[in-house]
Amino acid sequence: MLEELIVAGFGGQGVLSLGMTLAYAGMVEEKEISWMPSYGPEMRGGTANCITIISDNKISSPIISQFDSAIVLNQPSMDKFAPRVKRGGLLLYESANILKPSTRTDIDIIGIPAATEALQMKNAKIMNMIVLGAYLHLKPVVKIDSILEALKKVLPEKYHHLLEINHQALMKGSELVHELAVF
Amino acid sequence: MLEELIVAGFGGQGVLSLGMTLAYAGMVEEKEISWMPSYGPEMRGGTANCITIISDNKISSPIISQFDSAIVLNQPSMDKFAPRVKRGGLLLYESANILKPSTRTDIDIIGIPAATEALQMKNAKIMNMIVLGAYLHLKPVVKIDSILEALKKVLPEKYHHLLEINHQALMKGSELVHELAVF
Amino acid sequence: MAETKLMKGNEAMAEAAILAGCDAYFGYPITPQSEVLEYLAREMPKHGRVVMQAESEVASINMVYGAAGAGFRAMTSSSSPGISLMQEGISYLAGAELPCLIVNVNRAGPGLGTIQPGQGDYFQSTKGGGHGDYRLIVLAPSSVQEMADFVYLGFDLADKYRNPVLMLSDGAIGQMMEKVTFHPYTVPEKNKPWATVGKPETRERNYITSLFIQPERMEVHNQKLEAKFKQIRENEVRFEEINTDDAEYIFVAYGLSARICQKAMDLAREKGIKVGLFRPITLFPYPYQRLNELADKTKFMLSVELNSGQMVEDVRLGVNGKIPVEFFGRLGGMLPTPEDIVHQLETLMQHHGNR
Amino acid sequence: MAETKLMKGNEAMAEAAILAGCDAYFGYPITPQSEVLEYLAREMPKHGRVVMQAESEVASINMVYGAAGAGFRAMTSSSSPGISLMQEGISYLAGAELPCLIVNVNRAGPGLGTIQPGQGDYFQSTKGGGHGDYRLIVLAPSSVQEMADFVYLGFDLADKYRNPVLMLSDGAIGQMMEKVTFHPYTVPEKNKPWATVGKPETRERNYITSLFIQPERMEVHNQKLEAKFKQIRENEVRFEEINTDDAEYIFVAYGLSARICQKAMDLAREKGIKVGLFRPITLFPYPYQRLNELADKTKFMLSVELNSGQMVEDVRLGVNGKIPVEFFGRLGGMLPTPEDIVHQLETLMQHHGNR
Amino acid sequence: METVELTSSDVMPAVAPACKQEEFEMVYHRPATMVDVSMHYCPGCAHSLVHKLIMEVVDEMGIQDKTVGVAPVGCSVFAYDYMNIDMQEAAHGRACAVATGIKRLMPDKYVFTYQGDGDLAAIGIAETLHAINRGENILIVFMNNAVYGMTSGQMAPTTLPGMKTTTSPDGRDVSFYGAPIKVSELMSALPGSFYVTRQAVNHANGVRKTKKALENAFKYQQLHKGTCLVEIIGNCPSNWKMTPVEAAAFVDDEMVKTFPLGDIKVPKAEDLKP
Amino acid sequence: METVELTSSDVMPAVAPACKQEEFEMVYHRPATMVDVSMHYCPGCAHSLVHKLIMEVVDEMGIQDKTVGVAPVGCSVFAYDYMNIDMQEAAHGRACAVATGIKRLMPDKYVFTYQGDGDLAAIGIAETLHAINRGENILIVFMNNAVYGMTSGQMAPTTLPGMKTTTSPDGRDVSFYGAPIKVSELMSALPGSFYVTRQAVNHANGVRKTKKALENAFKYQQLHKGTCLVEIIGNCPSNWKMTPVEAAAFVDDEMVKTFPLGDIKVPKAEDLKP
Amino acid sequence: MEGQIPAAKARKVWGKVEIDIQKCKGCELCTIACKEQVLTLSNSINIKGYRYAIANNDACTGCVNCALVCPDAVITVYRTRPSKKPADITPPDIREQLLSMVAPK
Amino acid sequence: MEGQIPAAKARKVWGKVEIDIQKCKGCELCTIACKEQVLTLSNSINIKGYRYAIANNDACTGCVNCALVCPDAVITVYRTRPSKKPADITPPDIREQLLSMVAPK
Ligand SMILES: Cc1ncc(C[n+]2csc(CCOP(=O)(O)OP(=O)(O)O)c2C)c(N)n1
Ligand SMILES: Cc1ncc(C[n+]2csc(CCOP(=O)(O)OP(=O)(O)O)c2C)c(N)n1
Ligand code: SF4
Ligand code: SF4
Ligand code: SF4
Ligand code: SF4
Ligand code: SF4
Ligand code: SF4
Ligand SMILES: [Mg+2]
Ligand SMILES: [Mg+2]
Repeated sequence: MLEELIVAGFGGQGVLSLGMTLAYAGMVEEKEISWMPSYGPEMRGGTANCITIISDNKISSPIISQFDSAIVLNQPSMDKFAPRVKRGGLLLYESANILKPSTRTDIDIIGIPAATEALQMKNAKIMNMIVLGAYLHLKPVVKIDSILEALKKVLPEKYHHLLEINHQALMKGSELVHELAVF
Repeated sequence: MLEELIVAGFGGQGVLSLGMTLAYAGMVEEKEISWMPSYGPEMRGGTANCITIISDNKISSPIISQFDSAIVLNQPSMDKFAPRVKRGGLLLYESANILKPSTRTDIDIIGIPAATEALQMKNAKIMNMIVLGAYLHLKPVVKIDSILEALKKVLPEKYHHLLEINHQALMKGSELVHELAVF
Repeated sequence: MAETKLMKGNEAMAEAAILAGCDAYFGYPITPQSEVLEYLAREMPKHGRVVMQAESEVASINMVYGAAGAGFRAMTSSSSPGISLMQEGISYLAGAELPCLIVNVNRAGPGLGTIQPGQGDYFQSTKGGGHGDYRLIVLAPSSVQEMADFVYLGFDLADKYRNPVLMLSDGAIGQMMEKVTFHPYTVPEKNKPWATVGKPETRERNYITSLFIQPERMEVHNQKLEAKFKQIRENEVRFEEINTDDAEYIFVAYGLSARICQKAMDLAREKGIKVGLFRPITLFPYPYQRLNELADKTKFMLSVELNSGQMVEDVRLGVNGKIPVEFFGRLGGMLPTPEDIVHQLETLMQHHGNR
Repeated sequence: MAETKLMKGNEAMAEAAILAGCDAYFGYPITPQSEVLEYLAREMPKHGRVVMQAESEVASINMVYGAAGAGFRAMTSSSSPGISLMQEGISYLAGAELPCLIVNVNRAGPGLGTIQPGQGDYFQSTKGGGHGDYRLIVLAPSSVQEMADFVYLGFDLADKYRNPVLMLSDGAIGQMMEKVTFHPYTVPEKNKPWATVGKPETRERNYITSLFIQPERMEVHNQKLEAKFKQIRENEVRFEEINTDDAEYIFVAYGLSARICQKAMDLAREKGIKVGLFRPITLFPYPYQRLNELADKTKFMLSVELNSGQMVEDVRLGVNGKIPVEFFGRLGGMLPTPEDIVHQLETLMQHHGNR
Repeated sequence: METVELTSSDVMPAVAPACKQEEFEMVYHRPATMVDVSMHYCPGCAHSLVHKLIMEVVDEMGIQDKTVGVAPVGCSVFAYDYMNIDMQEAAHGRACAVATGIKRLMPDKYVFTYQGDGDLAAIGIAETLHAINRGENILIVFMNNAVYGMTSGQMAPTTLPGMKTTTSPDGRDVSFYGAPIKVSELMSALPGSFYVTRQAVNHANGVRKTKKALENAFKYQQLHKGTCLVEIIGNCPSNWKMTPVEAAAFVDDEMVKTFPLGDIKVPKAEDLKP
Repeated sequence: METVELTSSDVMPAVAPACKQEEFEMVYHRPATMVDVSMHYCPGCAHSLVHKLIMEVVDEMGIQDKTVGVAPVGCSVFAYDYMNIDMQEAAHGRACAVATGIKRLMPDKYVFTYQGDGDLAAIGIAETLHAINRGENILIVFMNNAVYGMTSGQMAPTTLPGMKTTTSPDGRDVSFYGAPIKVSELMSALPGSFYVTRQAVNHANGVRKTKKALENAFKYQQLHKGTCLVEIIGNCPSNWKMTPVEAAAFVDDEMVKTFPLGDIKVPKAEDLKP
Repeated sequence: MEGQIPAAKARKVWGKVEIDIQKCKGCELCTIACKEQVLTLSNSINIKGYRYAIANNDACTGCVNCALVCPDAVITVYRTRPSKKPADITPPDIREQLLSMVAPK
Repeated sequence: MEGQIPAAKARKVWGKVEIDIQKCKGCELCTIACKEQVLTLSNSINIKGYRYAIANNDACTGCVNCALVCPDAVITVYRTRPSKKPADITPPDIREQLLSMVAPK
């Protein structure tokens, strides 16, 4: 198994932590992983992204330009990364923030209203977890349980009460795509 | 003609200007010249020296380790440079400052009491010119007139009254070796 | 067994510094390595170690000098412009034979440039960016694991040879997260009789200096240094080879570009091209000898760098005219894709025909 | 006709700066080149030019940056440790494409070292002591005359390519007196439309920068620089050859060591040894091509340097394995005698047999 | 949350339906010497504001063609993207040396540096102090936000005692790092300084005063009598981890305790004669 | 002029023919921690004198084994050849950073830097100012001779107005180079400084006071309360182009006008409690 | 005030502001600078993802405080003589947005 | 005073100085520091080429001023009780040198 994923959006949308959570979960499952953020505060106000690679084998380059999957959370990221999804790959996007999705037909393009759902769950911050849930439904590269275990490890004790809402968010994401019944 | 000369002594003895005056005179005579001082204030209180090369042809290395002639004005310089005079070369020294001249027999070793003479001329500073006079008597690589012309060029106008005593000093040096009747 | 963690390269390096018994870290913020200072600012005090944000890189490197001269394991890290500012200090450290670890998380220059990863500081690192004859031992990690491992190695080599060690990383290796295992390491006993810790009656005074005003003494000192560098050249060459056994072509690359080349190699091999990867781990001492041997059974080598062609000179010096040595690079923080590299390889294969 | 004077190399350089229309000199004292600042402190004000003792070499180079960025001919000079301190600034100047003249009167290092002449800064000068991909045009004078001549040349090349020029001299060339003639030179009209002198309505604003935060733009900038360096490599190679026509052996040496080699050559020729002297005048661009040609009719080359073997790498890169390239050097401010060099040559002749 | 799609020229109009545009007089507009692009600064960042003020002064004095600015390394590293004047980008901390190089060669131009607290007071304190001691006829605009903005919130020489930053996670420990440096007070002791003042821009009135200070400082350059240092208490909402509004309050509540506002050194009447 | 030949152990004896040596009590002798070699300094140079004073204090306090000195680049670059203690040679201007590195790792050692005015106040002002601002528990011995001695007499930041040097051939022009920097006054404004004093060594009494100041400064290190800065007005007969005796007079007549002697900042009684 | 947008009061000088909303970053510094509470943030976001300032120009006095403190220089201020000032110059859609905030449905 | 070296006066403490003449650099700082005019420079030079300090210990009070100001730390000072102090402790050759200076032949 080798999954090369890019996650991209505005700085505040939890882009980096989405990728990182996935990476941690990969580690829980003893897979090889690499997580490479775009970095630099000079980018402030701009977009942020991270490349997450999960593999059964040693990972060579942590930086790649073609992706198996892309998760994009704003329009500039859609415009930038949609063309870089490999033929047959997956392009998952947040539909409240992106009005013009890619028109490619050789990849799977799926939009979910994660932001709207998050607002309804009264926690805008968990938008990224809803998206992650959706992604994992479509590409089960790690188990949801591994995500939860990863979160438990990563979050300091005092934030463990947030595990539950994160769990709900993941499930919500899963549901959303399930409803879309793409697969 | 190629004359490779080292002049060495204490910092205050006019070592550098002796060599430099000679170099200027060489220039007056349109010879090729190079003048290379030991440098660096870190040497303060120590010895100073300069290599002066006068030649009819272009000069290759300005730094050499064997000399046609050496003029040494203190004991440490005698000890350091006497061994570096080429066989058959000249070693001229100031005898009031150097009590232990070299014992080499394959070179000409000549001591003159220039310091004492300078005191008698009531100008300790012209010691170096006495030595230069002596040197030029022994090795007439440039004419005394050229030295005087050089001094005229180099000394600022307001010091031109010193030309006379310098002239006297040069002549005195010449006399001193003449009296020694080595040649 | 040592625990495996998911960490950024910069943080792994910082954690390793603690485990390696680094007594003191002095640094100044600069992207893409500010995490090191930040991590250590949190963690070092817990271990009773010294961590200090200096007023500049010039101050940092001179604080390292002071601490190293007093016999402590000291380090600093920075990125390209900051490392340039340290050049005088580095030359002093080398001249005074002080062991220490300096990390350059290379970004792309010249000047202010960009904060994206680069390898434009290869020459500066390996040939001496500072004045005079000296060499740094230069280690080039290409993974988060090596970011950690080379801290131990770096301190050990520094102490062994009384010489500064430079770890030449880059923005990507510093910023990326990978799994890292901190292997057990025993901090060696302090044994630096030359250190300036206050002169007891029982020994002569110690002094740390790079000043030898008399050229005769300076030359003796230089020769002593050269003898040391010779020893280092003989004993400390490190490199990694992948698929060089049957290789007709060899990628030569270090650090991040070696990672990309590895992928390129995989792609090329899928196409049936017999290409191998030679990854120098020590950039000084450079594995000239091994490259020279490999040249005997290789058609050409391709040096892949994130600069305008620096290490390629060393590859050529190693190969010494036996086979062509080609160069492929991207600049300014841009990275070649594995596909680009394969394409370049194929073009060159065409060009060099069936040599 | 221009007057011939007897001058120190440092002073000849300073005088030439005035004649070359140098608008501003910023410097900080350091042996063996403090005469430059001292000379100019006396003379520049008479010509209405700016001369200023800065608080440090870091300040000097950045003052040069400011003045050069405003379109003026600006220069600084220093010696080894001071030049190390300028490395960040130099990288910025190169990155921002600012023309200026920097003079290094090389002393022997590393560290504080000694004030005696050396060539240990060859790598720093030619491969880039600062960070990132840039090159300085490097001129190596070997006489007082060239100390003067290369100031004009340096400013002209700097302006032509919008690139800093480094003159790499040494303590001996700087301190020695020789005859020097100041050839007539017409200061070119100021024509620097990119200079920051205040934006009139008639043009877009100018800004001087080396910052290109987006790697895409940075790479374009880097490529622009590389294209320039390529042009320089093609057009500006300078060297001197003496007796290479019939030479079986060639000394390769620059600056002071070339002078000593010349004497050695004379001595060896007296003994009937057919040896020639190849003196690179531009150290960047380096005369690789010519060395490669010469290698075809030479048995071996001997690179003679006042360091532990730096330029020899460039000689090897030029020769590319065709013939052996040997090295002979003295360190720490010590100089080889012509006799030493001849002796070394003879030993190597023995060793390489009748190849 | 609703998403709107807008083109970049969109303006929230102020047009009154029953009143013609012409009948309104424009009383405030962005200065013409500002480049009309969106700045990269975080929301509420004082850098952008001070850029605007400098450009207002340049506009009003009509000296665009005589002004050369020196940008620092810091969040304001791109200042030249926003100010429509000739500018140079200096290495981190070296703006005053660069400005010296410019001004000494063009004594009649208006030269200013724009520097953050890390830039000016940490790595660049030597160049700053010496330029001021020499009395370089330049204006130093000193943006003090008590933190390294650009590199994401490390401690600066001006970080307040106890203030948390990424490199002082438990708050600045004065016994370890010393007290914040009061740059303006320190520099005003140098005879080369001519006019030294500290202002803040967190309220409209402060903005007015700051602009006046900048205007004074620009004008004083004509006198060739020394260095003007205008310290401006800025902010860094992102790294202070506050909203811009909270940050404005923090300036009032905390920053001014360590860095009291007001003139520190003002020219005497006779100093103002050319 | 008569030339004598002497061996290096020769001493001008003070033995009284009619009085046995033992009956005399030795009341002054070179400190034991001074290396018994001839120093490279010019005749009358104050550097040698101050080396001696530091060693006297180290001797008397019995702290040779707890003292680490940092030598500068300047005429006193070889200080470690003369002081029989552990020492480090710092790069030009960086002594305070080096000392910080030493002291932070060995807080209980006595650490001092020894720096000239070019070293401390020109190239090294940043490291000096920041070390003092942090209140590093070190002693800075600041040898102010108003000139760059080692490099042969260039202008220093402390060169007096109008004073001729090789780089100010017409005398220091204050309108061009600014006024001499009063380092001690400036640094005493930093809260990190604990004890700041300026002394001179051109007379026996000044020597006594200077030694006392050095002694205080060494002792204060035990308190861990900040930096001690002892500025000493030295001399440079060679580059002042004076005899040592004339130089001593120049200190009285000229130097002290710009650099008045005396304590600038002294600890209060309560500060002296550990 | 609840449930109502501040209405135009009688005064000597009337003002209005124009906001370059694409460059607004929603920092709210103008909203606190305005003593007349003319300004508030939109519910919508602009292309950069920020909520932006919107104005109830009815209450604007043209004092320019908001423009002075606006870091991004996106506010332009106009003034007119009172006789010329209509009772309400706020466009209907903005008015609606404003109302929706003070009195959410 | 001319033509005479200061003679020993009666006082409570007598001193004498010992000078390491090879390290003396003839700076004369001791000579001006000594109020008793004990010290002066030799006519001879030492191995470094400097005239060196010589003492007429008859007049020395052992005040140590000379030693304090001696940059090169070449002066050692001794004291004794007056009863122990002989009339003249200056060695004859030095005395001769000193005399030759104050009253040259
Ligand atoms: C030599 C060097 N060191 C470090 C950096 C990294 N750096 C960039 S800006 C900065 C500090 C910025 O802080 P400040 O000057 O206060 O400006 P602010 O961003 O707060 O406005 C640093 C350390 C650099 N670019 N160059
Ligand atoms: C980086 C660097 N720049 C310059 C020098 C040359 N240099 C040596 S000492 C010195 C100044 C000495 O003056 P000061 O510190 O006042 O000491 P002094 O000799 O007067 O005691 C200088 C400029 C150097 N060694 N290193
Ligand atoms: S990081 Fe701070 S200083 Fe930088 S732009 Fe953001 S708010 Fe302004
Ligand atoms: S040059 Fe000056 S400071 Fe240096 S040793 Fe001589 S007198 Fe002392
Ligand atoms: S101009 Fe004054 S009243 Fe009008 S919106 Fe701005 S701050 Fe409010
Ligand atoms: S102050 Fe300016 S940027 Fe901030 S919310 Fe108001 S209009 Fe928008
Ligand atoms: S001890 Fe006093 S009296 Fe004796 S020689 Fe010295 S200064 Fe003169
Ligand atoms: S003070 Fe010392 S060095 Fe100077 S003359 Fe007297 S004894 Fe000699
Ligand atoms: Mg800041
Ligand atoms: Mg000095």
